[in-house]
Amino acid sequence: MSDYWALALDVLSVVLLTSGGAFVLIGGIGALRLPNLYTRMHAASLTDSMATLLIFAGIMLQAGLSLATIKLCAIMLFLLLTGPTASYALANAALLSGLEPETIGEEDDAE
Amino acid sequence: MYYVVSIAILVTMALALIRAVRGPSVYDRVLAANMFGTKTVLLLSVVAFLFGRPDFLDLALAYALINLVGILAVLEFFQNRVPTVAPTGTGEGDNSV
Amino acid sequence: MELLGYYNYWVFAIVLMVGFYAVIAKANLIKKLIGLSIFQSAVFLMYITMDKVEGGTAPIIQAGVTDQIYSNPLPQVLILTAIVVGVSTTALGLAIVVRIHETYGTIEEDEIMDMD
Amino acid sequence: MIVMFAVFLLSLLVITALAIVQTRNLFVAVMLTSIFSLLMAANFFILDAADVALTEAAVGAGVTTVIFLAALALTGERERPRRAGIIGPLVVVVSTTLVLLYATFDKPRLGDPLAPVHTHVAPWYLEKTPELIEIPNVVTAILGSFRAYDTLGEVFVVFAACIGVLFVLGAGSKAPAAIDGSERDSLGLRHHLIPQVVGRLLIPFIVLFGLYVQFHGEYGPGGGFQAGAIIATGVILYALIEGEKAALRAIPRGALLGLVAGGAMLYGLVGLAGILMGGNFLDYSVLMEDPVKGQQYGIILIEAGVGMAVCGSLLTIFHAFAAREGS
Repeated sequence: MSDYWALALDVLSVVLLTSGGAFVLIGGIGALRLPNLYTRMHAASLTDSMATLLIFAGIMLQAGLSLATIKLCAIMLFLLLTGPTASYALANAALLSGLEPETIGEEDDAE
Repeated sequence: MYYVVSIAILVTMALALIRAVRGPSVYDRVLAANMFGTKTVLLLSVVAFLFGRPDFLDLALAYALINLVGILAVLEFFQNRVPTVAPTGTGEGDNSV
Repeated sequence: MELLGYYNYWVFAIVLMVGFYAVIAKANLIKKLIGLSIFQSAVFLMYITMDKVEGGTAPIIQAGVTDQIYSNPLPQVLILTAIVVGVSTTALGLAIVVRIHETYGTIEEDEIMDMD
Repeated sequence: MIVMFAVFLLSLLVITALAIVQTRNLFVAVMLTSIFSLLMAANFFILDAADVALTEAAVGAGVTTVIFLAALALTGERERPRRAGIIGPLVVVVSTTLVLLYATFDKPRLGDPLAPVHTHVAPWYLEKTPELIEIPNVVTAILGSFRAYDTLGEVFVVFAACIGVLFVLGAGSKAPAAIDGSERDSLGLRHHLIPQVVGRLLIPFIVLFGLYVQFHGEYGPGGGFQAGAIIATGVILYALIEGEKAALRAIPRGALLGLVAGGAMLYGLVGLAGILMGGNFLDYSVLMEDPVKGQQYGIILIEAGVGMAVCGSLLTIFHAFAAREGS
């Protein structure tokens, strides 16, 4: 019985980790490919929330009940708190300096 | 399977770095830097388990707590500058470098 | 695979010289300081590269684990303190740059040279 | 596999360094520097240096960015092209790189257990730490006890840098700064509700984590340097969301200077106590009846001194820059 249980947990954690990895990758590609800042931010926030949840849930299942799990919980909570705040701060800073959400193709004269 | 996740995270870090190098606006760089930060937290957590030394999660915890400070400093940097440089939000030419 | 063992040192050499290039080829004083901190990070990287022992783990002795190889703790101690010292000395450099900007109105080296 | 990770991360490091030097916008350079720092930390971690990675995290993620941004706000962020040519520097740099690359082939391979570094004192440290000091973290043992002179010197360098910044920028004027400027700056991010709520929530945890790192440094990665930087980051976060003035009200400048001087002095006094009790300078074995206990207490005390000095210095430096910005 306990063997099956352990196997089920393993499979579940593999599924969680793999889908977390997939979400990270999708977010990364989105942050690179989408046309303007605000859409890119949307893609980046995907990796902050969904991928974080999935990956940490996957690791926690592997770690079992230990101090590590508590730390993982804390890291996850802090990431979930700070991720959206960082997005807010960034969007606010961009908007404050006059970058309109519709604007596309900002020229880069830094190059 | 930790390897699969680590590779996904590493590739995403590379993508974020490309975004940071290419820009085009400064905010894209900030976005990329922030994304890089969260990816580092994920990578460090996964690698800690890969090494079999989960007590090193402290490092990921430190980043999870502190990363916000940098980006809030960026917000304050722009907020303090905007009123003097672009009173009506027309200073795009100056800001979106 | 044998050559990969030197990869860290190559990265060290390249990053070191990239930082050095910023110091000697850029006129902007803040850019010079950024170059200096890159230079410094390259040195950190070299020291930490030397601490690695094959099959080793971080030098925090695990209770009840015998026959574990630990990496060399000594370079870590040197670099650990150097990082904090590095940021405070960089801050000192930046403070001087800020004062130069107040006095000369610019932080470009060649413009400052012209004024003197 | 881990080796491939390291190679990948190091390649990213080179790209980042090149991008930092290439960009003409200093703000972008600072953002890339923060990425550079994250990459360094990840590399340190993969190279088994957890303590160093934690230090890089504590310093690079918050303090460095904040101080660089403060300096940029005071000086401007555009870099003008240099008039002198770049051919000369390029020749120097390329030739030196080639010489260095040639020299690397004389170095021992990464991870070679027979490298000279691993055969001299390091095995002694690893062997004697459990016996003489009985703490698991060998890095802390070396930092606090075996090489305490070195650390004392580093603490004094931090102290001196802090004094230097105060000399250069001034310790903050007693007279009120220009009314408009100070009013605006003292606001901080107070009208941004979300950062404020989240920031307030985080500050206690950051400080708590800093204390954990400080006192857990004997058992895991951590110690005074990291803890000082983390706690300083917590206070800087407070200054960012509530305004610099509020942070100065919470921890006045005098208290910060007291922390700096007190930390450095505590370290020195522990050393002198060793002499008074009949041992050598910074020899903690004589502090207690039991030499091992003495070593442990000595390390805890000097780590506290280091933490105080680092935290105080970084905050003093931050306030010195922020006060310039306000005036």
